[in-house]
Amino acid sequence: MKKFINAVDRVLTESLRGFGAAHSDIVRVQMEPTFVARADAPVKGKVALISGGGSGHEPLHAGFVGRGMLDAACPGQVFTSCTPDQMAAAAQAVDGGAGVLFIVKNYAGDVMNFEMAADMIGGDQATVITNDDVAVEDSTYTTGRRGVAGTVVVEKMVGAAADKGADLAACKALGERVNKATRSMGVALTSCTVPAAGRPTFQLGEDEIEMGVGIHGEPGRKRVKLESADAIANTLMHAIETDLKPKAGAPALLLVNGFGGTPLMELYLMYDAARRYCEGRNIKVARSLVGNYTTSLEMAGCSLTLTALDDELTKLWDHPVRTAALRWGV
Amino acid sequence: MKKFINAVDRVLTESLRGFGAAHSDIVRVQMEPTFVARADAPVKGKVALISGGGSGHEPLHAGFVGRGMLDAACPGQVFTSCTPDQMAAAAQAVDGGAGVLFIVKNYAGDVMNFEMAADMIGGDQATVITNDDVAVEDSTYTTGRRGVAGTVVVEKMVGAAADKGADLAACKALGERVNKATRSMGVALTSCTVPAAGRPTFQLGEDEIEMGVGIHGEPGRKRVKLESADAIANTLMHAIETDLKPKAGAPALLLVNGFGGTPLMELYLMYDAARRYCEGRNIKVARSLVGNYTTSLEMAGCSLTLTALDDELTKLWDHPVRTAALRWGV
Amino acid sequence: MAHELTRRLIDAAVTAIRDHADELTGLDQAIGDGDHGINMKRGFDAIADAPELKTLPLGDALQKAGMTLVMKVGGASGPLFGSLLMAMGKAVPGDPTQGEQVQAMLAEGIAAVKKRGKSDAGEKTMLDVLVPVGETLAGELSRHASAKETLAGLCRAADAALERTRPMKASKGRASFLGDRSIGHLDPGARSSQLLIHAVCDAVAESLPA
Amino acid sequence: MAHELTRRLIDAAVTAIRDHADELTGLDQAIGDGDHGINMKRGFDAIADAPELKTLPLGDALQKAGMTLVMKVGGASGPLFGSLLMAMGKAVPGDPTQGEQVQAMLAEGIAAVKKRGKSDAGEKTMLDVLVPVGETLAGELSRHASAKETLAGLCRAADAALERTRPMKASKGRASFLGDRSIGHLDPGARSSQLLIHAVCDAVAESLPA
Ligand SMILES: Nc1ncnc2c1ncn2[C@@H]1O[C@H](COP(=O)(O)OP(=O)(O)O)[C@@H](O)[C@H]1O
Ligand SMILES: Nc1ncnc2c1ncn2[C@@H]1O[C@H](COP(=O)(O)OP(=O)(O)O)[C@@H](O)[C@H]1O
Ligand SMILES: [Mg+2]
Ligand SMILES: [Mg+2]
Ligand SMILES: [Mg+2]
Ligand SMILES: [Mg+2]
Repeated sequence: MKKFINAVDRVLTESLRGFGAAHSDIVRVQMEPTFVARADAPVKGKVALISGGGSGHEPLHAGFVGRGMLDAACPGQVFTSCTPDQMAAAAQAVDGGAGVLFIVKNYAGDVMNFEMAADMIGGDQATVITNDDVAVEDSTYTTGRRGVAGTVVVEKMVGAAADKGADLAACKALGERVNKATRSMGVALTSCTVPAAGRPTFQLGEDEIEMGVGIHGEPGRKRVKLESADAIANTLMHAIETDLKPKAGAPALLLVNGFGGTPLMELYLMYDAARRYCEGRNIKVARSLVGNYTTSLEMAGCSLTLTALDDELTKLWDHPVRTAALRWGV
Repeated sequence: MKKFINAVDRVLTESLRGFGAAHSDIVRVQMEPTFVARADAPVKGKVALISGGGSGHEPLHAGFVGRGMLDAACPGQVFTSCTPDQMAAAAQAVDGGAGVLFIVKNYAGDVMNFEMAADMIGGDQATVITNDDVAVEDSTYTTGRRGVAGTVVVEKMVGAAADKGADLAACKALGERVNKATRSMGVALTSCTVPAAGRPTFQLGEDEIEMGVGIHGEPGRKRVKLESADAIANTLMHAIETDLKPKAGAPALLLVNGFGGTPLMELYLMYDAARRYCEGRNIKVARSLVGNYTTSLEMAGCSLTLTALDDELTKLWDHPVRTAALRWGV
Repeated sequence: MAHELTRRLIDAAVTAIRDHADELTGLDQAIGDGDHGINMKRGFDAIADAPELKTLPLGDALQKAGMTLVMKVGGASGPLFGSLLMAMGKAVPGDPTQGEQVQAMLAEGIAAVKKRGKSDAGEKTMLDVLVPVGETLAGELSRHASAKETLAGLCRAADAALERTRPMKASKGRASFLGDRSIGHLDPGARSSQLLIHAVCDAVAESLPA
Repeated sequence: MAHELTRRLIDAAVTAIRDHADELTGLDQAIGDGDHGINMKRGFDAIADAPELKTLPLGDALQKAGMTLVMKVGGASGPLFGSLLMAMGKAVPGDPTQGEQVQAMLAEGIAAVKKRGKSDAGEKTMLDVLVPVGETLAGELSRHASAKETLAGLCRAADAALERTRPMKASKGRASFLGDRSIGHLDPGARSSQLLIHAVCDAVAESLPA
């Protein structure tokens, strides 16, 4: 394992300390219990948005703390959801009197820890669970679908609504609506290595890719031979489209999310491929985002996300945002 | 080689087409001769800034085209400087009547091609050559130092000056001043693979790193055993400091630049290490930038850059910028 | 004043997890996200780092240990093993001395895991070890087996139950995302449960009058 | 109307570069950025794709081929090989028929490379093949060697000169960043120059009266 680290058990704290120092105009980093909050929190009268989960997905979530998005993020250990005390402490720090909305990716661990936090906190609070990954079959008898890069879209749009003064119930309803309008699927070209594990999470042959991979290097739908970018984009987009069933000609947001180890050059090439797919299927790409937003450490690969837009969602997407990783309009 | 590509000879055009579509609010992409220009170019009465060079360093340079930075970027083939016809066409497209400033990284190929372009163009034009890489010994008898991530700082500050109305001579003088105030050095943990070559540019053992690597995977000062993040940061910062000789207590900009394959988590950890070095040496980190800005495809590793600031440079750094990859204040 | 049984049990559990952390992570790499051993070790290291636990009656120690896991582990295993221990501790305010007390404790613990995990036996999780072990304990008690026999029976039950997770298809936890590809691998949480059962049984066996 | 010599020379040069592109890239991976073969191939592919070149007198064809390299190659080799061919073409308006004309062409080409590259022989570049080959040509002409002998001499000179780049330390181009670590490797541009010399000499030899 070759990484920039001093000691595996200090990776998270040192990295967060660096993050806090580099973005002291936007965030404050609190340790033990650990969370990242808006520098100007609590914002009086605004619904406070809190997300969290395992680390290793940077910039998710700490990179999305700031005006127009999250009020706090709780980083757990690498690929391990945060603990209830972190969430409770964050909630206390950023609650501006209008209640707290937790945005949680659908993993057994994340959900359970947020539930325990909710039990501890009391007060006005609600939860939105994201589950946009179409690689996994949905069923009420299982854990259901994973929450992946679509979570960024939920955080952005609900963040905008909260910034504009929506109340807790409206924020929760909007979060669920955006989540329902959003589907993703990913593919890995290489594995990633959890620092404390010291060896790659999985092994792929020189000509193999993992179709439908999760954001922790979890195996996906199937392992297949490497194909052309167009063929890969078509597979992902087809799965997304089949599930989302967007209205013909309706506008959509297309997000090409890098997993960390894939160069921007290839991400834009995948965007080009996905966009051509959309054009062929009468899906109008009205908004776009290309880059590393929900990563899996240094994994090579990417996910595609499509959100069906309407006027309200488009305006929320365009609303000013000022965070470490996403910034426009301010 | 596992990459998202359709055909090696279409990587560049497909990627650029994607880039142009994803950022159509900011840029226009022109093909054959290929360049990326501000969507609102030419800006009348403003000095036009043009940079360019080999591709594979994204977001450099196309990601820095937009208000407050570049007017145009000329992407060459991967790791191969662009050709004079591209530069000439770009100059013609973005010249707003106040002259054209070329910002060129110091490589034999880049310099020669820009010289040929200058011969072709005529008119008001000047060139700034960046050479911030302290890994390479400087000498008038050699090609001299390479231009690396410090180029971003030059483009940002000169872009701000041009945006504020500085004339061609002032922009050139400023560019040279910023370049002189800027030093960088990098380290690679893995190699990168040029798509058309199909195999890694170099090989590193499981416990080896390349100290002083260039941004094309060129070998650097020496190959050493993997060390702790602190030890690596100290080596890089020491070389930079020794060369730059910043005034005690004076403010500086600290840029931690990822080469493409290193997770953000590790980049912030390196930032933390570099910052602690600065604190120990009485260098005041007044501005910071952490992320992938001058990459080498999927190479794992990073470079550190220090720019000695004064009030003028700090203001230019803070000046609004709106490009695909760097955005604040607008 | 150190509580001898508490101390023995904590030491045995901590040692079992530390010694097998790498293996647990390996199992989780196959059908999860490769952190189970790291998670459990972080939690049990924190327990080891709290010497005051060893001075408490078992019930209180279990509650505190469970809370420590909840606060230090995160992931799925933090709330689940944490709930298990907290519920067991709550069920026995002092020190359990009778088999029936232990059985009641375990039943409460298992119920808490099911509730927290919205899961049950048969879903390829830690419950697939805990539930059969609980049933075995009930069986041994009802046939009035000796303490020694009972402990041996629990270990055998845990071993067999662990092995039975291999052919299962996961329907809860991270492995469920794999669908059929979860088949053919041991469940990491089942393995850590089996390790803990062994550790506990061995520690209790050692404290039995010879 | 195809110019026979032009056609032969273009075909030979294109084939030489295409056949060795991978090797040239490999040499550039060792002390550069691993694109020299890709660059040269892109340039000579573009020359091959311009059939009108083959219909021109050699001087005009060289000028246009040089301009094609400048516009298609980029990097260091684009301007350098481009300048070489453009200057050679300019030096001979029609078709060279005499050794002295060829020598003058080559001298102009080399001068253009030196000027464009701000470099000279001894810096571990293409000039370390071109300059000795130019000197050998002068020598063969002054001792009135036969055309066949001269061509063979040029090839031997190119081979020896290429080999001499191995122990050199680079002071120009990308390899100069390596300092002492550039020692022990052939220079990629020297190798492509030597390949082109061979290709040209072979093509001319074939066109000689038997
Ligand atoms: N809903 C659940 N009910 C019971 N046990 C579960 C559940 N979800 C996960 N587990 C157990 O947790 C184990 C994984 O723990 P761990 O790897 O530490 O957490 P995570 O899955 O969050 O990375 C699984 O092997 C399984 O035994
Ligand atoms: N200043 C120079 N003068 C002469 N030849 C040079 C000079 N710089 C580079 N070269 C030649 O160019 C070759 C490298 O070409 P290439 O790899 O295509 O370009 P780049 O170095 O820009 O990637 C070197 O091997 C060397 O022979
Ligand atoms: Mg986990
Ligand atoms: Mg090159
Ligand atoms: Mg796990
Ligand atoms: Mg090269």
